[in-house]
Amino acid sequence: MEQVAEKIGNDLFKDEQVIVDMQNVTKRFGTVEALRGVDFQVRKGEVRALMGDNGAGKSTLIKVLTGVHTPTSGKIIFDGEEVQINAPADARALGIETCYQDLALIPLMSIWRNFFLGRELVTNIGPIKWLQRQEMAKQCQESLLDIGIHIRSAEEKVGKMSGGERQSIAIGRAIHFGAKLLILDEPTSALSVKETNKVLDYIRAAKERGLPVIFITHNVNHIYQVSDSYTIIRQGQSVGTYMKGELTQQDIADLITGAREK
Amino acid sequence: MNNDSLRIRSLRLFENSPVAGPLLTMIAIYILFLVITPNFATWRTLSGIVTAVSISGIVTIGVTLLMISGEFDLSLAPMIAMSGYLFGSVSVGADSLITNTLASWGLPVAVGQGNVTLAILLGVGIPTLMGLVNGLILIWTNVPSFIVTLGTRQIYRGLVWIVAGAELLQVLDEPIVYEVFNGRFDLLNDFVKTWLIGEDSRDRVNFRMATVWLFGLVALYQILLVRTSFGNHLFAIGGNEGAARAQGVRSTRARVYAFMISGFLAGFAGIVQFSQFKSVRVAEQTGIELTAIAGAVVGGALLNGGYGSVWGALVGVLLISVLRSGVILMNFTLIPADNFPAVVGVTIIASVIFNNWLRNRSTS
Amino acid sequence: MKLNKKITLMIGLLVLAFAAVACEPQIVEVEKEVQVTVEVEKIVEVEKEVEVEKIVEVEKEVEVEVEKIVEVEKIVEVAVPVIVDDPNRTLDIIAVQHAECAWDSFWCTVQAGIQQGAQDNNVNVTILAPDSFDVDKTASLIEQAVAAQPDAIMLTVTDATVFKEPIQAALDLGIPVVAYNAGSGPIEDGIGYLTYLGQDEYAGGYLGGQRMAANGGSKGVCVNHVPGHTGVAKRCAGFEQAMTEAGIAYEELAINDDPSESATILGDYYAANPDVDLWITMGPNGAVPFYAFMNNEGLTKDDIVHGTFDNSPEITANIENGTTMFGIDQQPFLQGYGGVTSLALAARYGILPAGPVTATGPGFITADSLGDPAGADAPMKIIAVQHAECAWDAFWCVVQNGATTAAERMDIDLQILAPDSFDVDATASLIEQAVAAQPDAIMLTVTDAVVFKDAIESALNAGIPVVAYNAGAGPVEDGIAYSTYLGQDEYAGGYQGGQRLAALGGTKGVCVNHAPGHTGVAKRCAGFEQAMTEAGLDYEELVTNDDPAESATIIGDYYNANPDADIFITMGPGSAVPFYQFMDNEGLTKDDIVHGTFDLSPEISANIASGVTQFGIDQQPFLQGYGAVQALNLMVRHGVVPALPVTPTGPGFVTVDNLTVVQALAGEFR
Amino acid sequence: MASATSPSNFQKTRARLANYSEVVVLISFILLFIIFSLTADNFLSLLSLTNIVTLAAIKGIFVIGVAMLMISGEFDLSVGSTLAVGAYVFAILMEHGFVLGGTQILPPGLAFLALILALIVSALLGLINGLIVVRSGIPSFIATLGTMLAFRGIARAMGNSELAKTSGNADVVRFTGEAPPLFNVLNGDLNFINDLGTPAGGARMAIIWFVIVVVVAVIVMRFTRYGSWVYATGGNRMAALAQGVRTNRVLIWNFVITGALAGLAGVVQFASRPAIDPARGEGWELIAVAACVIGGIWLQGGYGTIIGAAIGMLLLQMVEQGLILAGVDIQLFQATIGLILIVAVISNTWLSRT
Repeated sequence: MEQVAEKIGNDLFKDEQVIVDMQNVTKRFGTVEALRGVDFQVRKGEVRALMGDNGAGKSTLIKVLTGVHTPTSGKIIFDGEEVQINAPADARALGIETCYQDLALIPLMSIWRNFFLGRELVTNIGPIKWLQRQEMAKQCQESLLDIGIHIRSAEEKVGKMSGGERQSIAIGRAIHFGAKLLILDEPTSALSVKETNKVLDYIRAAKERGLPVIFITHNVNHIYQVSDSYTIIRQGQSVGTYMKGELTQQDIADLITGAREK
Repeated sequence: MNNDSLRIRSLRLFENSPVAGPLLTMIAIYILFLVITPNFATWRTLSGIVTAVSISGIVTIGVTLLMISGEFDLSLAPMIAMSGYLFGSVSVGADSLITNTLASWGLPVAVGQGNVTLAILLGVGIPTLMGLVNGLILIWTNVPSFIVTLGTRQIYRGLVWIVAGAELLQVLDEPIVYEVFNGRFDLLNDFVKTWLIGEDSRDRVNFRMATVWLFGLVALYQILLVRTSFGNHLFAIGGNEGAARAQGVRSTRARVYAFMISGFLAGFAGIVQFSQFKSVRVAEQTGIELTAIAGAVVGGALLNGGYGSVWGALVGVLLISVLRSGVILMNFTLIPADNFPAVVGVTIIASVIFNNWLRNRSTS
Repeated sequence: MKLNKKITLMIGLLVLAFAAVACEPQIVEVEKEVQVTVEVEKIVEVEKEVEVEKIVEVEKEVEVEVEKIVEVEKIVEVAVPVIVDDPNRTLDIIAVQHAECAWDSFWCTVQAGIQQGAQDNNVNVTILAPDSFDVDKTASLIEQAVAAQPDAIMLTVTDATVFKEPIQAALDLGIPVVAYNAGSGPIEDGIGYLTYLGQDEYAGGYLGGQRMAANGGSKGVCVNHVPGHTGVAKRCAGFEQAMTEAGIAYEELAINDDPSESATILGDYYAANPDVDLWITMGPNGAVPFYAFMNNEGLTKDDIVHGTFDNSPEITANIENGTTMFGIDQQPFLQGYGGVTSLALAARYGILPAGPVTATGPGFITADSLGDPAGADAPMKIIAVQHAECAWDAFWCVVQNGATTAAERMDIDLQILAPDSFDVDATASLIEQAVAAQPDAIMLTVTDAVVFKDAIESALNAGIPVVAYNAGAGPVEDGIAYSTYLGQDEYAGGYQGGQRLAALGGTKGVCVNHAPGHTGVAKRCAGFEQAMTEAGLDYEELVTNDDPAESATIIGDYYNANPDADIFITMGPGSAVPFYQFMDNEGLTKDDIVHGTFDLSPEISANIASGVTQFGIDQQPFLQGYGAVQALNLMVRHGVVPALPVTPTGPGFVTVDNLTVVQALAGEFR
Repeated sequence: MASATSPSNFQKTRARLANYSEVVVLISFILLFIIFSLTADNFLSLLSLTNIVTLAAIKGIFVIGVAMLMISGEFDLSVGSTLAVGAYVFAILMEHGFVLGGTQILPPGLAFLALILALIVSALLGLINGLIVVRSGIPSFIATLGTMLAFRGIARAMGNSELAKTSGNADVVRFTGEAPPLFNVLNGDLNFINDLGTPAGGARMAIIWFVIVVVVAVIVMRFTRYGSWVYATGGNRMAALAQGVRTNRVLIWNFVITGALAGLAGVVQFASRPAIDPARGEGWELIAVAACVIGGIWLQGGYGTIIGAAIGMLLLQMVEQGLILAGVDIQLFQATIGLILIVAVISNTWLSRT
């Protein structure tokens, strides 16, 4: 299987179709090694699932990619160029949009403020950056409508929305700002079945618009519903990357837990 | 949207504005006192209520911004004192350690020769720097701001003591700049006296310039808070810092700015205070931090951050002031003037419960 | 979230509990209304009793002085000395005395005091004395001294009639003059000099009697070997007073200057009155026959208690072996030292002695105090513990200025400790911590004797001398055996201030108190209340705090609720500053309100000048700081103890009439 | 990188030290002790050392309560006010007894009963804090900020009330009678220590009470279920709740304990300085927080020890005494404390960041 992985790694994605290529990334916290030389690539236009047990290192990997953590060693090539991502703002500047499970949105702020947070439309008057409030509310509402989300008013607080709707804002935001890569960190973990399906619809909508998605999940079913391929991480290392349908659910489960050596 | 009932629309008013609840409460209490309290329906009482909050109100603005971003500043009192000493000494060239030191550094001030511009610059500049230090320590060490500012408050107190030469400062001169910052606002006083209450009435009006500054600053910072991206970022940091950072908000920078603003406003309050009393002590305004937090909280700000408004803070301090004047004028044997803080205590708890209830109704 | 019922209930309970406690006075008041008249009478009675005891009995002499002060002020005003241009220059003082070291060892001690005072105060003193006791010659020496135009003159007034003219000549030139060792004070002498430094004879007898009566007894006898001598008569009178207070019988026994005859008289008297167990003698000439009598009768220290005035080798030996409880010392050293100091303070800072007589004795020599003093050059450290400090109250800048000036002049290491804000408990802790530093002496403000008692006693137990300044009531009233209290009689200040204000007419007097819990301030209000009550005016106490803005609002709201309040007295700059702010806020003028205040500050002085404030009650804070350091310096280095439990520094009233003298010095020395 | 797989000895030591939250305060304490011994005259005298312990002990009694509360993730800013109320109850009952409607229900001087009632009242105030925090969900910082003012009002009102009227002196209640034996038990001199040196030491019974409170608290926190519940409540309330920990009950009890200990401290103090004024204990809430934080307790809760807090309080008192003995201006004590506070927290954070 190692060979398969290498084959995929070397042949399939070694072209300009690759949006992000993380090479031999390590990350150490004090004496703990969270990542031990991970290689990870995502192709343009695909939905890639990232799987692994708790503590396997998938969150760390994503946080390295989004600039929350800086890697101890290794190389990140984004859209064909080697990049240094030292802060979330750097990731944003590159076009990497993230929606974390635990820190998604700010409940006490209105929808449009969340939607445009960090990228407000402003008029500069001297050092003061005036918000274009009406414009932002309008754009926000239109943009969400575009991927099929109806909101009553962009002035509503996010805290009033359901979990699925909140994910939709993140996805809509990514599309609106022309992101090159969208990362969803367990977007469905606390949702009802109905809500989950909605979110999966939004992911499809993103893919339809050509936006590559990295989708972290525990749920193998979801992989089969929306993703094109998946990477499995265990103990800080990549076990391998597989195309949809390449492995059985049991295989996947065994790889995740390490019950079967690769 | 247009066919929403009045009830829903008024509810939305509450949910979208932290100020609505406190404002309604304040008006209700004011009217109640108007009805039941002798001597309350006077211009003297009204102007007294407004004047009494000028200094704490200015400080509360900064505290509110900090609280919205989820932070505290317990080190404001020494900043006010520092500003008072610097402004007071330099504005009139008092024979003090400060004046002599600055003069020996070649700055344009000497004993007996005040320098108003320098005085104002120092009065707001040094506290702004102190706020900067607070912010920097906070972001470098990642220690909760409660602890950082508890520490710097002690350090700043020592600093003020040294700068003050261990003495209180008192001046007798009255340069025009004092009038500007906190003289009697006679334009308004005379207007009210002449046109609204009549010259021969026993009623008196005492609006001061500080009130003008207070309302101006409130308006300025309210606009800054809701109409600029900086304000937006403060809400985001306080509401969910991780999410804000993930969206590219430079949270550390915004927080440092918030601490600097808080320092600036404390410095401004120090100037206003000195302009009125022409004296300042090392322990000036001790405890104003908690008063300011109380004002912000009564005005609808959330202790954990992410929610609140500058208007609300103004209403919060005014609400407390209305209660004070009302309670004292009622002349209760049960609450003598020196026991008013107890009323504030109960008010804080009651209004937090009320504000929580309102907010939760509106967000769920 | 719904409002939880329990929370509602709890808040209700909280409010109720609060109300219940606070309502208590209302309920009780209503029930007591019937008895009100009786109550008031009782209170007045009790208060009178206490006051009578306090002032007339314990500090009789002080009360007398207080009454006379107004008179003295008139005289002193004429004789207000010219203040020297540069307070740091070496002053020239001439001392004229009727005797000198060369012919009496007593005078060596006086002159040692003068020399030490000169050294500690940066003063040159020239001592002039005749070859033998010669009143006329002495008067000529005074005239010559005046002609030299020194900065100040000190002299012994052996004959007021003869000396009156030469002294007056000095006063007319603006030269400050004090009398020492011999004299009766400016009032009795009829000459407007500043003060007379000598022993308070009455206090000596009284305080000696108190000490002897402390362990009980059945009868006290004053053994008088110079019947007809007025000074000695005062000693006996004081002793009698102490006996009467302790419920002990008293008798005076006259003896003569023949020791053996006197011993016999004593023996006979004792045989007739075997119940006599407390004996006081008037000096070595009474003590010598007394010891012979004891020897004759085979009496020991277990049978009788003996105390005496003055000192001699024999007396010292008997103090050491316990036969004699104490010798009362008029402290000649202090007469010389204090004379120089008073003059230096008057010439340099316009600080005037508080009373016409400044007691140098009685100083008690006991078995405990016989140890050697440290000596003039011994290094010395004093810790001062204050309840307030310069950084938050202008008044305290003056106190501290006094203390540091004295410390610098006397080469003393002075450390000042104060809490952050008025906090009795924190101050008590500071005292305890100061004791642990084991300084040579401690000076402190006794804001609450009950709270401070243990802490101060720990200092005394560790052998550290302690004096109180600014706040306190003296060792007797505070019940703590510190040496003396330097300050003003707070009750008298409030009372006299109230009288002055009430004389201007009004309806209701308000005592604005910014330091609730401060016993001294409470006394001021009590004195003011007494004056209001006597004038038939209403009275109320208004409590503010140390935040001027808030306090101004509180006063304003109070005034609005009580528009009949028209007499206000404030307790110092801490409440005067907000008070002026309040007047400014309300647009009030001196025609609307009568105002008087304690203490002085530049702002208060300005308001006295403009007529807004009737007076500032001056307790001479500089003198409190300076005097405390000086008293400790004398105790530690020279073995000289303060004479009286209360060393008055005020009250003096600064009004628009005498303001000009004071104003130039306001904020630093006044 | 080799060091990644085999951490250096330094890192190992650091990791090991991180298990002991009191290590920073202990090291600071020892260091400062040595510095003061060398620089401050009379620092090593019996009087100075007993002073430090006695003064620290009185505050230490309620610092222990605050420490337990902080470990469970909450604040109590009202301890100073609670202390004043407790002392007022005790003082009034001792001096005046209890008068209701003109009838003397309790005679003055019933010392033991007064003590019990003072403790009950202060525990009740703690209960009010606890109920407000738990039932309303208001952050304890704000809730106790409110009750701090409200309880102070109760203390003031008690001082003003007819119950406490002394001769004209507003608010202050003094005990003027003969001190009952209970006062000696509460805060009498410990002569067997004091007589060891000259000048005699200043050790008082407060030390014994402090030690008892510390020992009991340490036992509770280390060896009982309640102790682990306290840590769990502060560490992760949701998780603790999920594991069946009655977090609300833990919080309420901690508030009650803190209130009662504050009352005890007030009474102990009154026994040696028998007068109480309305400002008593103002600002002590922050001293308590500072002592706990210096002692290694996390502001967020869940981490720290009782011993750490106790050493923290001793350290604060030692610095004050030491600076006075060294002749440093007392106002700089404040600045020193601020500095120590920040440095201690940074060190604690650094240690625990493994």
